[in-house]
Amino acid sequence: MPVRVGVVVFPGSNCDRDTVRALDLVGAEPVVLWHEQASLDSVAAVVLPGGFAYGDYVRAGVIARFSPVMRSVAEFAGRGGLVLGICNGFQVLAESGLVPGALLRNASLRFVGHEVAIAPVRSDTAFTRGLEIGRGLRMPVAHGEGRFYADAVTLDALERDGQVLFRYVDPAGMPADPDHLANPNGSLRAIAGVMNAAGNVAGLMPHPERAAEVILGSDEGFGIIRSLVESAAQAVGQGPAVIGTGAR
Amino acid sequence: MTSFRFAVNVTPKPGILDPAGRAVEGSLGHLGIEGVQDVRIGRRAELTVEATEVTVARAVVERMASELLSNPLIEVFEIESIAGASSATDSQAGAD
Amino acid sequence: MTSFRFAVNVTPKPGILDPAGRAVEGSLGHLGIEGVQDVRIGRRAELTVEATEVTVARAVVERMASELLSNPLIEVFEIESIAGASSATDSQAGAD
Amino acid sequence: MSIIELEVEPLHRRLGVTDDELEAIRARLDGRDPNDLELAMFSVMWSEHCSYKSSKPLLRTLPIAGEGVVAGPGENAGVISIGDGLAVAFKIESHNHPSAVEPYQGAATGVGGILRDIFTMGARPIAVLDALRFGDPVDPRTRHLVDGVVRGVGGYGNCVGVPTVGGELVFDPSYGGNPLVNVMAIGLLEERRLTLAAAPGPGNLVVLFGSTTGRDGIGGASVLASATFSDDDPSKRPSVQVGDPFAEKLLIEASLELIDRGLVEGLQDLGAGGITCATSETADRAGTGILVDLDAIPRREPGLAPFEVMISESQERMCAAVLPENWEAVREVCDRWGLPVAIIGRVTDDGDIAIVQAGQEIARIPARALTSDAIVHDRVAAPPTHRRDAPAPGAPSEISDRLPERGTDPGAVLLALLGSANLSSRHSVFRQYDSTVGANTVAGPGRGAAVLRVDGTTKALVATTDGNQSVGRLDPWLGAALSVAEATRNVSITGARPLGVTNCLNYGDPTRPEAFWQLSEGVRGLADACLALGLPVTGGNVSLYNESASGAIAPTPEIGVVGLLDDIATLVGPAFVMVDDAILLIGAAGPGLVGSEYAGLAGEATEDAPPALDLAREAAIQRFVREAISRGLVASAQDISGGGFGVAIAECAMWSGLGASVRLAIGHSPAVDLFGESPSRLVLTCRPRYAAALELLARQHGLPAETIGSVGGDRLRIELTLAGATGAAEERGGWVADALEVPVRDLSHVWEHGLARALGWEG
Ligand SMILES: Nc1ncnc2c1ncn2[C@@H]1O[C@H](COP(=O)(O)OP(=O)(O)O)[C@@H](O)[C@H]1O
Ligand SMILES: [Mg+2]
Repeated sequence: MPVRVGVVVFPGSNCDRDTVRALDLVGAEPVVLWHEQASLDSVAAVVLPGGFAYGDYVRAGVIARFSPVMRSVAEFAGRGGLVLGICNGFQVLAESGLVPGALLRNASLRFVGHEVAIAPVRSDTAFTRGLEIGRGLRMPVAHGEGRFYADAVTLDALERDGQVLFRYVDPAGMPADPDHLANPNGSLRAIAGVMNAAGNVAGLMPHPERAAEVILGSDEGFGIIRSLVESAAQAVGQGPAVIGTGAR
Repeated sequence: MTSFRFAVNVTPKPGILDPAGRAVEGSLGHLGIEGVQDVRIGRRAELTVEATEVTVARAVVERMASELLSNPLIEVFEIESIAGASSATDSQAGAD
Repeated sequence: MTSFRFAVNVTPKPGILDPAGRAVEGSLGHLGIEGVQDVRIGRRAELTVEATEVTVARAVVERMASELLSNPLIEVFEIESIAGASSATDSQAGAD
Repeated sequence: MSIIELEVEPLHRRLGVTDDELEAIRARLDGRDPNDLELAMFSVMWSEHCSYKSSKPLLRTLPIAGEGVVAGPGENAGVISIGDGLAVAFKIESHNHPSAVEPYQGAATGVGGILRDIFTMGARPIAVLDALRFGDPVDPRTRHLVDGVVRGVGGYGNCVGVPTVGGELVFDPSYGGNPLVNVMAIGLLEERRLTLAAAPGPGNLVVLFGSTTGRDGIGGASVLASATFSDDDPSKRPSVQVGDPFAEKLLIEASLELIDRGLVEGLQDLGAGGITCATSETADRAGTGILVDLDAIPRREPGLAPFEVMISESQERMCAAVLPENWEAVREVCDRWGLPVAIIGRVTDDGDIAIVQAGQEIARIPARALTSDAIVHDRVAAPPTHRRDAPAPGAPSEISDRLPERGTDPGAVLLALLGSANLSSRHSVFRQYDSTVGANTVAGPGRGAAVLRVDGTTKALVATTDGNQSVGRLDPWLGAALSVAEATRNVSITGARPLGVTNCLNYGDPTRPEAFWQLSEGVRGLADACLALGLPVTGGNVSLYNESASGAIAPTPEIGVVGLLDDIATLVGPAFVMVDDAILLIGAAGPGLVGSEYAGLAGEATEDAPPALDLAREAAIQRFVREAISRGLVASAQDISGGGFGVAIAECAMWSGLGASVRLAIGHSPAVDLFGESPSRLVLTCRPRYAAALELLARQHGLPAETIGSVGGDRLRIELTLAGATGAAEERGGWVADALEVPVRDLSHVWEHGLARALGWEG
């Protein structure tokens, strides 16, 4: 039986259908979760997809944070449930305090929509299992507020505790400085994705679900979706053991 | 009930890079303006609260400001009482 | 020269659709907040102007507000004098 | 009391209604005078924008029949069947004047408006293309407009989650005071969900949902679209329409759900003319009337006058005809999506739009008087006294080489062209757009036509927009026909079969005989080209009065084409594919440099003419390339257009990172053969063993074809030979010797930075 993975739909979500499709490709059973519902319909993992929830008015992700479904997602995460936020979903998680840091307006003050490369920092998390550390994965970014920010003390702690999941890398494979083109939004320490201390909630700005098929220009995002689904299956006893979860 | 109108001013925390402020500073040359510094760009929300008294109303604004209108990691806010909410609607209050 | 600090509050013109304000109002139910109306979301800029006197400084802010910080077709602005620009820098002024 | 207080001019004139038109209005009201509200309604509906009063007779001459056409002109968007029970809806529309006033909101609401035309038909929008034209990129005013328009297109499209996959950005001095913002949208629908904009069934409810009604764009339809836009008359500026893409996203989902569940009998978006337009058009199409209860219309602010409510252009609203028993379900859907909804009237059988306020009837107009029976003007057309016609096909020419190409390094010319404002990469613009949301984008902006897979099938849709103002200003027939040729060619070179044409006719003041002549010639060119290529025109839009203090724009018919590729596995792109592949040139360069980017750089010879277009050859070359691709012979296919052969092959090289070495036979002059923009030519590559077969196939289609070199190395090398040159060409001597040789890296460098430099976005 395929593992059930929830995809939350807020008013203004616009990558929900793409995410459902990518989960389908990986062999999961996508379950659409409406923002007004409090029940998570016994899914094994939750994805908060990209888009402009509530128009992203005021600050990206902030209004969505108060919807009934997010209360349940926070509880689910508190019990160790797997949650992945992509783009706007990452912004919602950060605004909710479920992952560390904040996503500020892009340094260029412009929306960025193009392909980037992100490299996994670890290969032993629920979201990056089986990926090659440091190897750039090509996928699109599409956002106006994606500059990862945390104060220096927090950044040091995130790095030390292994909570940095992905970094933007330049063509040579090196983490891209905030003012380098390969860092699309000016993120500090080239951070493209982070997770919480427990290792079960993660967010990233680029769109792996749009890079899951060769015909779309890249299938290098597939592994991230697959990792989530495998970890979810393992969590509900339907799959192989997770190599390791949680922070170091 | 009385109507109170407030403004919430949200500005980037000191020390946080403010590219919008920098962009404004950068464009002053084109306008031929000199002597302007430390430009910070933030948000302003104006809203009306119906409440029995001003302290109750202000508490509501306080909550909105801290939970919705600003992000404490990156922003600070201050609340202003402003004119405009043609104060009391007492006659209607009586009808409640 | 003296430093003067100002704030420019930019808000949507009355009658102009304010989608952000509407979205905030629409979300208050989820926050359990009642009695809040007429939310308007705008921008706030804070800046320091070096000038010989306050009227000169204000004229500069006036220009920035109308030409750079607001769009007269859809927004209105108001200028406030605010504290913060640790007032006079007279000793430096003497050095000029 | 008058709506607008009488000053010197009588009210009707102030609303843009002429004395003759007022007479015509009286005739449609059985001789009585319209009251002020009725007059305001007529003024918006009889504007150029809503009534097409100057262009209607011309538009009737366009070919509209075609294979698979399910809905054509007259509906909100054209719809063509693509098999598997699916159909594609597409349309292009302008938002020129609003964008000139407020570039961000003008462009944003332009995107919103054309998207509504698509989902009104029951189609889910899957792509946007933005065709933009501005004045001199160095002018600060242009830079302000470009920045605002680009942010506006992105701000709206990105938020609603429809990818912006293509478009155009062209600079030409004629747009200095009047930019063009044309937006095309494409949607996909199950054919059985096709929904028409009609209000059938007397007794049905008329339901308005979406945003509330405010004062936005009051007078927009009448004042903005039908009076010459003038910079220095702020009193004529209507209040700006502000877009809310978040509301639009909800509107899309709610509308599609209503259609999917069969809850609406007809659906119409609200655009220009607001409620007046939506009610009168839907009633007229169904042969019914509508009784509007003014008090039931949800408002954003108090104090709106009846005329303001009736003609407001508040965005993100839809109007539906609903069976009474479906009302509760309709309301539930709108509530769930957080959209205000109200019953604002009823369908009647008297054929009138009647408006009731507080129980009193305050207006009554036959619906058809506002729409299908609106006034039509016979405008006068007169060609200008000075014209430059294209030479007849095959006519001898010794005029097009009097340009300063002699002694000039052709590589330097190529680099200048590649770095120019019009030919350099547009990535600094389209990187501000989300081009991949929806996960269907196979080829996004930047390299020829956009390609979108049709999920769940093996098919793909291919789309592009094209316009040609620089030839159009000299010969408006040719400008239009060339635009159709180029747009369809761009689709055909992917292997896809063009399905149909949508168009936006951007012209000047039709009461000026020369402008009206340009419009009539443009429509004639459009019709001739579509007939020759066997394509239907499925819809479009007309934007007139594109004039400013600095003059009229060059006539600009903007052409949008959608094509269908049956098997996406056969898709061919423009970039070189493999080292050692053979490079073929199909077609032959014709004389004439006027209107080319090269001439823009080098200066135009006064006696030169634009290049000729042979529509039969154009049709043949497109048939040929589609056949060659379907036979699997072609590795890459690129068409020759802006910047000529040199720019075309440079793009093949830059986009692949592979060099090439070719020998180009000079038939006319180096400038014409290298940089001339005569149409109906292609650069193809194929595996070497297929080259002979490709040449043969081309000849069978009556096309010149020659293998000119091969792919490889890291430089682009073009040797110019005299083969085929006439004695006259030899006489001019001296210019044949220099080969063009530039590292591909250098080509890419200037190409990538050109636009950002031209706009001052980059030092
Ligand atoms: N240049 C044109 N070519 C073909 N059809 C056109 C053209 N201009 C307008 N039309 C058609 O006339 C009808 C009315 O256009 P318009 O008022 O712009 O529609 P809407 O209000 O739905 O945007 C549409 O069906 C449109 O396709
Ligand atoms: Mg329409």
